[in-house]
Amino acid sequence: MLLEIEKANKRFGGIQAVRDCSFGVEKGSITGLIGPNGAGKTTLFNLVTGFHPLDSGRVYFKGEDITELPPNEIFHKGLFRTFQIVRGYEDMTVLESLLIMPTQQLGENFWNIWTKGSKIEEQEKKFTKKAIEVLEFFEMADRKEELARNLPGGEKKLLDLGRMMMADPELVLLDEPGAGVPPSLQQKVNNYIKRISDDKNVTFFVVEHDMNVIMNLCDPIIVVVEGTNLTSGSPEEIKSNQEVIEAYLGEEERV
Amino acid sequence: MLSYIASYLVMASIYGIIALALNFQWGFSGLMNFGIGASYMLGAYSAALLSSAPTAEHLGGFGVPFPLDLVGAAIIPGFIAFLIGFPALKLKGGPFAIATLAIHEIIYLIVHNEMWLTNGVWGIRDISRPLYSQMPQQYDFFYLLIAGGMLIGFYFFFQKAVRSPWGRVIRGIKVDEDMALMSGKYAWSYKMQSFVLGSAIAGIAGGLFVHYTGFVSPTNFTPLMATFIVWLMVMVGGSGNNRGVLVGTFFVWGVWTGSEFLTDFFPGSMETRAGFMRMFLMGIILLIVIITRPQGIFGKEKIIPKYLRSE
Amino acid sequence: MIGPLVNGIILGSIITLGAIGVTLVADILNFFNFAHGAIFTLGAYFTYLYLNILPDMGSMFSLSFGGSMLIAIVLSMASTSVVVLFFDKIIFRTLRQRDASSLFLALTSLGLVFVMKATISMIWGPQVHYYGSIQSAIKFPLGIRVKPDEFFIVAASLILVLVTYLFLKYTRLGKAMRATSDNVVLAQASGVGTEKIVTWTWIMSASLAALGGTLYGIEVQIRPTMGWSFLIPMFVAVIVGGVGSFGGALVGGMIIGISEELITSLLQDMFLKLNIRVVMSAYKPAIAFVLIIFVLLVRPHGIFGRKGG
Amino acid sequence: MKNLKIGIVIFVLIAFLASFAAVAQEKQEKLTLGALLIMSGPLASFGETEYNAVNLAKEHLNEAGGPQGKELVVDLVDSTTNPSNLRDATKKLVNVKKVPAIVGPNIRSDVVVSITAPNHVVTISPTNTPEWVTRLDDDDYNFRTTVSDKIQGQILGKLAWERGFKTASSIYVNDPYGGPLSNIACDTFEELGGECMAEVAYNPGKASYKMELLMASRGNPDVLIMPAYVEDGITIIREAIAGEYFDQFLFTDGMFAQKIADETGDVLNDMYGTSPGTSESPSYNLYHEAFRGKYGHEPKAGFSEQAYDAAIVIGLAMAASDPDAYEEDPGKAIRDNLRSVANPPGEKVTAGAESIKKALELIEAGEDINYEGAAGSVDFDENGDVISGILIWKIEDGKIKTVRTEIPERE
Repeated sequence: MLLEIEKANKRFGGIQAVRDCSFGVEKGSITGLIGPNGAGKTTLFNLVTGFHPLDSGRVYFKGEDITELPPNEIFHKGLFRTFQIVRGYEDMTVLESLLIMPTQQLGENFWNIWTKGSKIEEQEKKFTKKAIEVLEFFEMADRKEELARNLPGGEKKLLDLGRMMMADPELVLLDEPGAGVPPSLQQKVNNYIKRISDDKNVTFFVVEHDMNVIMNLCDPIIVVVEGTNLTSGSPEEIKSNQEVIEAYLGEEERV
Repeated sequence: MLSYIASYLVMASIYGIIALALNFQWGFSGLMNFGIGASYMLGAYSAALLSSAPTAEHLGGFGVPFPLDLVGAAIIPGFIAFLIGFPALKLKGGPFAIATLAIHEIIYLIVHNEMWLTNGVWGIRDISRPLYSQMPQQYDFFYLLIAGGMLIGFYFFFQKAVRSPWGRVIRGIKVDEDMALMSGKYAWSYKMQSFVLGSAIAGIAGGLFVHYTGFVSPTNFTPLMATFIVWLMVMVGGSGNNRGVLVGTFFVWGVWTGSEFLTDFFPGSMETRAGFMRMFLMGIILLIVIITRPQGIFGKEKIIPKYLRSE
Repeated sequence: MIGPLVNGIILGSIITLGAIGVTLVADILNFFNFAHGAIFTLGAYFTYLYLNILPDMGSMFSLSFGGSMLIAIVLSMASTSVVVLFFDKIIFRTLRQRDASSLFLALTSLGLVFVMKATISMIWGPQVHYYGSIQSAIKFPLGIRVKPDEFFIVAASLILVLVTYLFLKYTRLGKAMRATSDNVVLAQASGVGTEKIVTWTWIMSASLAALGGTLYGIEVQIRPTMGWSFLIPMFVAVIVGGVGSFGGALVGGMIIGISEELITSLLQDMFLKLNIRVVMSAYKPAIAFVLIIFVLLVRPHGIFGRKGG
Repeated sequence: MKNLKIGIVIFVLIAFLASFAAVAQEKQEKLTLGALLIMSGPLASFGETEYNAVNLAKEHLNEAGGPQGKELVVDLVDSTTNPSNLRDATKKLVNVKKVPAIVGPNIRSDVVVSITAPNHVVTISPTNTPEWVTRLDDDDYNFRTTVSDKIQGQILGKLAWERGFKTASSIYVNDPYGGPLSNIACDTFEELGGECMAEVAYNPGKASYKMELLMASRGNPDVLIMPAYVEDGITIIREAIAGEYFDQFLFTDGMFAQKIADETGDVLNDMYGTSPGTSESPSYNLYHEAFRGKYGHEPKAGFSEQAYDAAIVIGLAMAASDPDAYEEDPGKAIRDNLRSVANPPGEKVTAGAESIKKALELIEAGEDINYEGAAGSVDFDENGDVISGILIWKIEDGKIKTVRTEIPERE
């Protein structure tokens, strides 16, 4: 198991958002996480990545306890996440929002700017080259000077993936890669995810509301309902699972 | 008249340095610092106390010579900003602004009341003015070289800083702090660095101010004169654009200085209220800019990474 | 110690009136309104204006004013609301349509402060004004001195706070306003238009501020800078109580009012005993700030803050 | 595109500044006198009255034909109580309006002198009473027509004792004026046998002064001594009466304004105060007569006599200057002639239109004159200070009245 969640609990005010939730993500897989609205999917992501503290329970990454770590340190362990609404540094150019990603940049220290100019320059050239390669991989090289906010929805998602590639993580948490992407482009995004998973041996953990997207992309799939995991299995198993169907139907009745 | 214009330019340069510092904090780092004037005040008093001759009236008498005491004028406000940062940076947006405004008020109160420290409302007189005795008549022109030079220096300093990888992280945090965290950047540390750096540089502007006027008192640093007008300069020029901020500074300070002459157009009975006319004018300029050009005269600058251009 | 406590309650009830307005705007319109202090001042000056126009109706009970004051207060609340709605129409609505950030809105309101303050100073002059003559205090046991006017101040604040509370809790409009702050979708479902909610938010916020300003004018005096000095206590009350919480504004306002008076006088006593020359009253505004740090370290979202994370 | 924008902004700016400057420089054939007075803030009522007095002096000088036969005009700038505004205002008078002499400033001569003295501009403050003004490094360009606080403080302490008070407290404005005055008054009071129970500083512009009153009233002193300014002083008095902290007050020159009686009802009847000035000289009477004649009422605040004297001696010094010397360096010419018109020896002249006319005629004839002002004899010593009397005033039937003058002995 690359990522393991053990009996996670989280309360917001009077609402038990996550209840005794336990599951794991296998190395090299593209694991999906589905559930009806308000089932606590995004909350689980926030708990894993350190944005919210857990009330009780543990989170292990590569066997290491990361429960108490802040997001930036979790990132350095090799775990990357995207956000539901693409928020990718909107006021920065595409290229800059990629350049920000690499770790151990000399120039990120204030004093080094003034003392280690030439070394920083070297690094910058290296990272710029890498960023261009990433953009070429996504066929977006002509967008490099565009402001991120001006990109169409699908390309924003690709930029997110691009940022991930700059960081070379081991595990990527994708929060709704389908949101805001026109259906025609969705397959393209999915293909990129699969290609990255295969080529670079990156593990993906995907939260998605849209059943079609997830059935296409993920195996296995974990189902969460009302803050606790209901079941897990291959897409076929999930499709035919009576409990899952009820949970989704129940939701529709409520709305 | 010429020396009047020179003195206008000197003050505009000093304000320009504060505006650059604030633009760094707000325009690039997203810190809504309503206490920038407090750093300016602390810098002014640090320089005054460090350089003044020994006196029984207040602390001071360290006799630090001119360029060196500016270092003190940077370190002291910077260090105080560092201490304030611990509680204040827990807050974001509006509450952060309110907290910094409250700190501004408190520092003002201390400077205003603690005679032993700052000589209170009396202010500090006879602060050394470098080379003043050599050219009392041309002093404005001479000081313009110092203040203007510093302004240009800080302009390039900030231009380089925001374009560096360090500045990139700072700008990234402004756009999206969660995202920056999830990119492995320790956002708090960068915000603190920005807060301290901006405050220290506003402090240097304070030091330049006291050596120009030779005199300092708490009333130089009311919220209007020390904070609001700087915000106006940044907003008019375009936050997040150093060149725009410089133009904004010279424009706003020009209107402020020029509107002093408005009194000439008022009948005698209304002259006394002309002062409020200027305050009104400042507010109106801000509102007009916000409604017609929310991004300021220049708007935000699009920063293209340096090494892309050379290719 | 009881003297400062009484002063604190009076001050606290005035801060509360302002704080409710700040919290409503912060919650529903989603920004911290720095112009609230100027609105507070404007209300006090409108009352002053109407008081001079209206015929003197003598004084009621043992108060220093009479029926004309009550009419003036109502007129002042209405006029202040009209002015504020005017600013909303020409400024804030444009920004709302543009989807401006809340920091941008806050900054705009700061610009408005200077326009309003300057206008008030130009019309009424920078000097201090009074509504009426000096009123002597009634002496109670334990050395408490209370002016009859001060009973009126506390009573009027409490009544208006209660009315506002009932309005928000039981009327359709009030419920819609509370819903807006929680969830825009829910608010639209309630069938009350957003612009109507915005309008009423401003009206309530401005009216309470105008009353607060007037009560403060009765207690002390009116001057163009009065609102600015109240701004930080009002904001701190909101943050301490929890943004968007009605009860929080009430409790926060009282806490600020009472602690400012009590703590300053306690510390002053202490310094006198230790023979240290410090004019504590000069540091009164600092109390509010120390309080805000303390509360935020213990409860980051205020005493009644709702947001969990 | 960007350069165009910069160009437009700079152009607008220069046009803006230039148009104002053009307006400011048109007065050529006239002699100008600057007035740097507080026209807004807690001391505005003083500035207004002093401006009236300066205008009266201008009228008297012009009716007599004007200094050097030219018309005298007054350029008023609001100095406000804020030192940074004061600096700007001074710069405007010195560098743009190029006045050779200024009546003012009201406070903070130190700020002004650092600009005026190097530019050879004479300043005569009608009000700035602190002792340190004497010691300013001013190249002899700074004068004042009011006496130092030291003397007023002593008279104030003496007055408290004479009025029969045994214990006193003071609430003073926390600035270069209030503190020393309170200290000296308390010292004198204690030397005479009284007890000063507390001296409490207050900061101007606050809404309430209950805390200060609470501290000052500990031990129930007989009287509250108030070296304060009008606006805040009224607040303090109202709160003192309402809370029954005090019912007896003693005031200083900062409170010497009709407004304090108008805003507090009749509770202040029979309260006393001090202020630099004299009330018993013929010059004083002539001045007040002229003031009433022009404005229809008595001066509404103190120090108008000093302002009148300052404007008159500047005008006389202009008249006494050698035209060539004046052409070359008007400020220096005025400075060099001030003592010759204000100090003995010479024929004594007083305030009032006729007397000023006579004075100009005497100067024309090459005679030496000695101006005896409305506020005192206006004899400048080597520091530019004068020694004159301290006025005792009281409130009677809601009106401020002068009682008598204490003339201090020369030290």
